[in-house]
Amino acid sequence: MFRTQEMEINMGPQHPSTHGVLRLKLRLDGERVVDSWPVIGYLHRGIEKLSESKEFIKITPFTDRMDYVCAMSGNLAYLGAVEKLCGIKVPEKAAYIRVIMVELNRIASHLLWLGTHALDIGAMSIFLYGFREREMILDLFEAYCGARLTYNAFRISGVPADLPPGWKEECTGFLKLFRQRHREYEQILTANRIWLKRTKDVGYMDAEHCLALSVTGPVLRAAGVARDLRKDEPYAIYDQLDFDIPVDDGCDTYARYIVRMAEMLQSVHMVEQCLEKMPSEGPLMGMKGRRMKPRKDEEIYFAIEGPRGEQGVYLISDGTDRPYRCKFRNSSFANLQALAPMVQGGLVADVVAIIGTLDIVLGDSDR
Amino acid sequence: MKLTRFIQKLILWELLVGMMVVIRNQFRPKVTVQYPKERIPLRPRFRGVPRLRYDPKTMEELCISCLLCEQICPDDCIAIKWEKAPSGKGRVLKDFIIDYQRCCLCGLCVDPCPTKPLTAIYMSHDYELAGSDRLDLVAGRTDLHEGRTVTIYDK
Amino acid sequence: MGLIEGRMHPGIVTTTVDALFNWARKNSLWPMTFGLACCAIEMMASGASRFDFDRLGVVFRATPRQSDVMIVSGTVCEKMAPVLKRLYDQMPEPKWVISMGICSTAGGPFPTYSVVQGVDHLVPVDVAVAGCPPRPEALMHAVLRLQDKISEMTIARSSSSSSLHLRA
Amino acid sequence: MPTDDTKPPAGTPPPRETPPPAPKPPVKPPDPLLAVVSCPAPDRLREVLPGRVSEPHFFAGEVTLTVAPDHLLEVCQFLRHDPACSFELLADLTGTDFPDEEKRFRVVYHLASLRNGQRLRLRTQVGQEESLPSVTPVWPGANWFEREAFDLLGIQFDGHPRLVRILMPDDWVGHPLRKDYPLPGYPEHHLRYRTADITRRSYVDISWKATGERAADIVKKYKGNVGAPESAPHVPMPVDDTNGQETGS
Repeated sequence: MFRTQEMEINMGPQHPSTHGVLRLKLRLDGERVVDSWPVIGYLHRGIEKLSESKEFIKITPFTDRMDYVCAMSGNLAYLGAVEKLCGIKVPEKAAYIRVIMVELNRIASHLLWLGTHALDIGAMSIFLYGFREREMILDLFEAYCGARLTYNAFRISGVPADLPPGWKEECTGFLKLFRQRHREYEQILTANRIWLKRTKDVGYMDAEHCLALSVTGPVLRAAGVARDLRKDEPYAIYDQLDFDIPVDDGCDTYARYIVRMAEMLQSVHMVEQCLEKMPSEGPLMGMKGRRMKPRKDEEIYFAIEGPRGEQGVYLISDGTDRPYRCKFRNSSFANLQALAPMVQGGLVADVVAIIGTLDIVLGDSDR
Repeated sequence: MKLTRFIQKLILWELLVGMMVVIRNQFRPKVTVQYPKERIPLRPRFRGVPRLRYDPKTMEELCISCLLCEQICPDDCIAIKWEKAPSGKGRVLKDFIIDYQRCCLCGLCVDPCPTKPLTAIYMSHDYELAGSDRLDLVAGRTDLHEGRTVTIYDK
Repeated sequence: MGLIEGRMHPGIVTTTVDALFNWARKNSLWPMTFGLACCAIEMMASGASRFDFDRLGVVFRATPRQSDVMIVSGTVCEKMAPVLKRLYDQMPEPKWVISMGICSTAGGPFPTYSVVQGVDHLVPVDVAVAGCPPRPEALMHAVLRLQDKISEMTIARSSSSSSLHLRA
Repeated sequence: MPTDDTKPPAGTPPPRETPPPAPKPPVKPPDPLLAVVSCPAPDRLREVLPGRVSEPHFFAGEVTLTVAPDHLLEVCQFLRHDPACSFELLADLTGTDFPDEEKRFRVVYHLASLRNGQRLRLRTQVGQEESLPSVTPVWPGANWFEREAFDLLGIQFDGHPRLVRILMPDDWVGHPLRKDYPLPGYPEHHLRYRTADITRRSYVDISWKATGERAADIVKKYKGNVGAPESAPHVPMPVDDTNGQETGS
């Protein structure tokens, strides 16, 4: 009767809904996606090669620029690896400050995800609201470390400065406000029938496939696996905090939305605890001087739970103050592998929702 | 229970709730900053581009040409030229150039600066950095002390 | 290029038309959403609630065919360079380029094998902004500066071969 | 497969029959970084597949096993499916270039077990002309990691579904992460656009020629020499020839 022909279309690398310079080749049969082929590397800046020629202390600014939506956790992962390699202890107060910053940045990152994801699906107002609250967090960061996006807020063995006066009160005020606003986001989206239609059963991927494809983070947790490095391999002071791991077994875009929304509240809870428990006095840096001598020919892998999943750093030392090899295992790179199986068989309009739900940052995946 | 849910579904309850949120936000104080007219007050620790400063009392050069900032700069954007002081002790700063085209505003150069209590190099609050050419963004010693000349709009 | 550009000698007609054209052009600068890296997040922030870019007549368009200005925000890599050039070529004249951030201005902190050391090797840059990333106000400042530059444009014939000429 | 609780179920790690091998006599004072950690994987491997892997190396609480490329796939299959090891997640796969060694590339596999809460690093050496078996049959997620190792280091993986470049353009020459590849790259390898010479401080160096003036003035004088937009050579737009070549996965 009717002859149909498969069509190939090309999304990106400059496309308003690809969240960066992701290029996606799709083979379509009508509106169904038959096959897809993500092409990345449009933001490959050679940070790993560059790091090999820099001293350990100089690499921190580059870690800001990989996962630029959550630069604090990039800093923490890298510095944690260096501290593990050299056996440096971080003072307790500095660890608290680090956790406060990372958790606040996780909220900011999830807010940006919420805004852009909802904007892609068609909810405009949540984008404006999410960015309004995100700006408050950025103000807090600006007050602490002086930058809005690329913080370079930590140093090896500690943090460079104490919280400025009045910061705690401002932060507490923000957290109180954020709980209210979080309820508003839920009122707009969670039961909204358009949102449900666009997200339910879209981008299905169960736990077995997630693990096989090295997918971590909220995508894995939305498939029912309570994998969170903050609980499983506690670093910094996470073992002293009381928090839950939000898990959902929907395995779809909606479940990931539920998980990330719950994670924001958990982060608020964690920051509140940190502000309460943080020692008021104490050293901020664990070591003096800048020269460090790691043991020769040793390798280290240190991973933290970033907002997108396991964020690891693999270092090989050659006994000098520069790494011989510095590899960043970033969660977006691994999570992007799940994109092709997720979009396969779905509608082309859902591709946008799936890109959003993976919460990819291309700087993170391309390095 | 089932009836309430049916009615809720019929009258588009959750859309109404969402719309209420939007209406409520109409009456919240505005967050938009009318930029050229009003400016956001910067926090004291804000990191704009790095600049040099004189000793506020004697108005002499604070920088002692120790080259620590040049060494720690991850982008190699600082270049310092110095000479031996005529007295034979210490150094005299001849020129100091920061290439704002390369500077990533990380603030690492301020950490090791040995002049205390005021560091010779500091992160200024300058953020309006547009130049009509990329070469406008190279700052010499004069620029570093006095600030680059930038048109400030306040219409 | 329009029909009347570069046809008349400078005079009273051209100055009046210039004033009209430049007023219209500078108050509806539609940039293309060309977010590449970190600066793109700040560009989004300047379009969002706190720094409402629409106040300056800057409305982000998702296609090069409808946009006047390209804000290159982020690191331009060798793999991205042909795409950038193609998108620039697709934009209608007159067009301008704002290079936001040091990565696109000069390669920034990445002097590596895969980074184009400055987008001015690919497209002519009108305003270059330093900062990594620049604050949203800095981007707005760059737009205001570009508006200044536009207000000095003329349609009159000039001595140079280029018909669209900047008197400044 | 994965269960809801990440804590190991009671009795899942088998009781260890032999104590862990004694570490090398520690230098004094004993370094806490070299402490021996408990990990069932080396013992299980010694039991079931004797002679395939080296003695474990401990550093900072991490366990490293070295395996020859011939036994790699066998060991990986075992580690993935053995209930006492059960490394479901391939967290990372990467290579490093050691140009002075006989077998040039060192490839590491970072494995993680959710069930047992363990981590393990597998290490193997491979020469420039040799190839490694791909572990994509064991962990399909190794696909992109192996493509990345191939792209940046030039390591060949046998049995990979589609070993093509992932980060660099398809027509790129050379493997940038090798130690003999210069950081700014080879000018002739920048195929699409030859940008101005990538040298550090090019503008700063110029401005040394006259000190004391404003840098902008200095730069303006030398503007013609430094690849300013006017003087940049016009390069024709190349055709996007990658379009349509690599469809299908």
